[in-house]
Amino acid sequence: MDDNEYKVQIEQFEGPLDLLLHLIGKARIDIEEIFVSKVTGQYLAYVSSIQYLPLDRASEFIEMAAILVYIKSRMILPSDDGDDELEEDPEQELISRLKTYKTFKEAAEAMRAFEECALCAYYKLPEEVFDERVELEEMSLQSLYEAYAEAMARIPDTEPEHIEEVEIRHDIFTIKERAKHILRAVNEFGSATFFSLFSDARSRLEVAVTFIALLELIHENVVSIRQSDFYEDIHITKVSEEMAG
Amino acid sequence: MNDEAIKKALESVLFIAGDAVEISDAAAALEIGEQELGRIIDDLMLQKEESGAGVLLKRVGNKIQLCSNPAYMPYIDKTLQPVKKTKLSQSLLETLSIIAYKQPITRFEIEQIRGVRCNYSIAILIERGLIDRAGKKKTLGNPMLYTTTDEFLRHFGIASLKELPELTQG
Amino acid sequence: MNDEAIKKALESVLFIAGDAVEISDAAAALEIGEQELGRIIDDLMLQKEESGAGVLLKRVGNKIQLCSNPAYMPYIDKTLQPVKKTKLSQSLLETLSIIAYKQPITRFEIEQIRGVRCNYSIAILIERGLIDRAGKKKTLGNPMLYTTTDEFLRHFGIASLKELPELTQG
Repeated sequence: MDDNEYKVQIEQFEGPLDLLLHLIGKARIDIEEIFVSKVTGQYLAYVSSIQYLPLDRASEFIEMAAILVYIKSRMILPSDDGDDELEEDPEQELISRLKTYKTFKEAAEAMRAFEECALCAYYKLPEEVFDERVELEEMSLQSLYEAYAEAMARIPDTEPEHIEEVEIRHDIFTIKERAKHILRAVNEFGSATFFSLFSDARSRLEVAVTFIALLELIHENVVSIRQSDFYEDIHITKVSEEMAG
Repeated sequence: MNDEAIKKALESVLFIAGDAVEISDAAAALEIGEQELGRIIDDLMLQKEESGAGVLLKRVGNKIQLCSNPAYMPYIDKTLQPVKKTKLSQSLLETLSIIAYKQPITRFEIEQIRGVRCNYSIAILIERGLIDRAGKKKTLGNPMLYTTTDEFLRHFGIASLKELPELTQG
Repeated sequence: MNDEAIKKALESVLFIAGDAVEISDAAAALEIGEQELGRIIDDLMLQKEESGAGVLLKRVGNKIQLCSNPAYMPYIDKTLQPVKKTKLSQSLLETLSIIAYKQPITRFEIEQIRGVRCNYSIAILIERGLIDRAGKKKTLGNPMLYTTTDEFLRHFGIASLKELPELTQG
């Protein structure tokens, strides 16, 4: 075998155990017989091609080679009696590892069959996500009561007068007066913007009356309005005398 | 394939498609004539409709599509709609408490008590079903009146508004 | 609702869900006991399997999900050209099989069995959702433990780990 052949072959194995199993299978022997067969020698021959493998993968194969060489050396050298029985038998340990690995390799093969079948079934995408449904957590009557008590405690004693005050203001704004206000603003700069008319408004009533006054002025063709785009400010200009005439 | 097998294969295709599939495309894939498939589709539609199946078949122009049977919509919502549990914020609770004790009440009156604008809290409380509009006050501007709902009673675990704790005048 | 109506409602829910639905969630929505629903599910699964329905019902752990009947795959492929899930590489499958049978298991224990480093396969398997981290082992260094996921069950078309092929002792 030349080096290239080793390279191609060793790359297809998942690791040293996979390669050993392959060699055992090819030699048609039982895992137990690995050390009395040519398999370990073949393994070492394969591993000699390892210069073509990435270092991290290569180290795993080389580590196993070291184990195999160590086991072989132990078989050749006469053993010290007693000592051996205490330490783990590396031979038996490797055989047991090979058996375990073989078990899972076979399980993986069986799972491959499951996978192939399952890949023929398709799943459907979920439909659009639903909006969240908001659910209120239970709340105590006590908390409701406390919130109310707190709100009531904050009310100033002068509450009735306060409301009356608002009603008195009622007469301050008249359409006539507000129309004058608008015309003053328009005359000052030649035009005025809609929002500026309300910038100093002190109450909702004032806003309402100013707005009605503006509509009145448009209706009487005293001013005209123009808006460049949706939601833009509205420009109010005075209608010139000739056009108005 | 016989008609029944075609129906099953068609369902399988439509299930994965999700969207509508051109009848002509389906016919080509199932290796039968478009007209024949049309007849089988009509048959399958009727079959599903009549049996009240969970998933129905619909024609959309020259396309067909599976859709869930509207009859089972409530179960779909219940199983799949995510539920978010929330508490009422302090400001919502305060607005609600004022409505509970002072109902029927206008927004202006609530705002007078709270000292802040309440459009937002009122809108949220209506959306949550805790308060409702209850006619207009016969006063200037006819403002809207608000009252609490049955859902409000349920939520606070009381049978009637009489069970609200009395306010001790301070 | 009787059993037949529950089956239909369930199909409707699962059709819209697409994804796997917790049996407990479905039971709550359908207002029946989980055990009873379990029995109905088994019945429906068998019914669909035996009739060779276009859409089958699968259990995935404690969830259920609809999937197309593999028998009609060619028609789906012809009509829709769906994106195919890819087969796992040999090295991913080996790593995964060890995790499947020995879970919860640490990376070191996997590497002991495979005789090769497994960082990369574990990272890929996690990324594909086939395994997950499941706490740390109470041993020196507190290494991470790994277990398989529901996606693992789905990938191999099994309802639970009990359906994995039995290990043959070599």
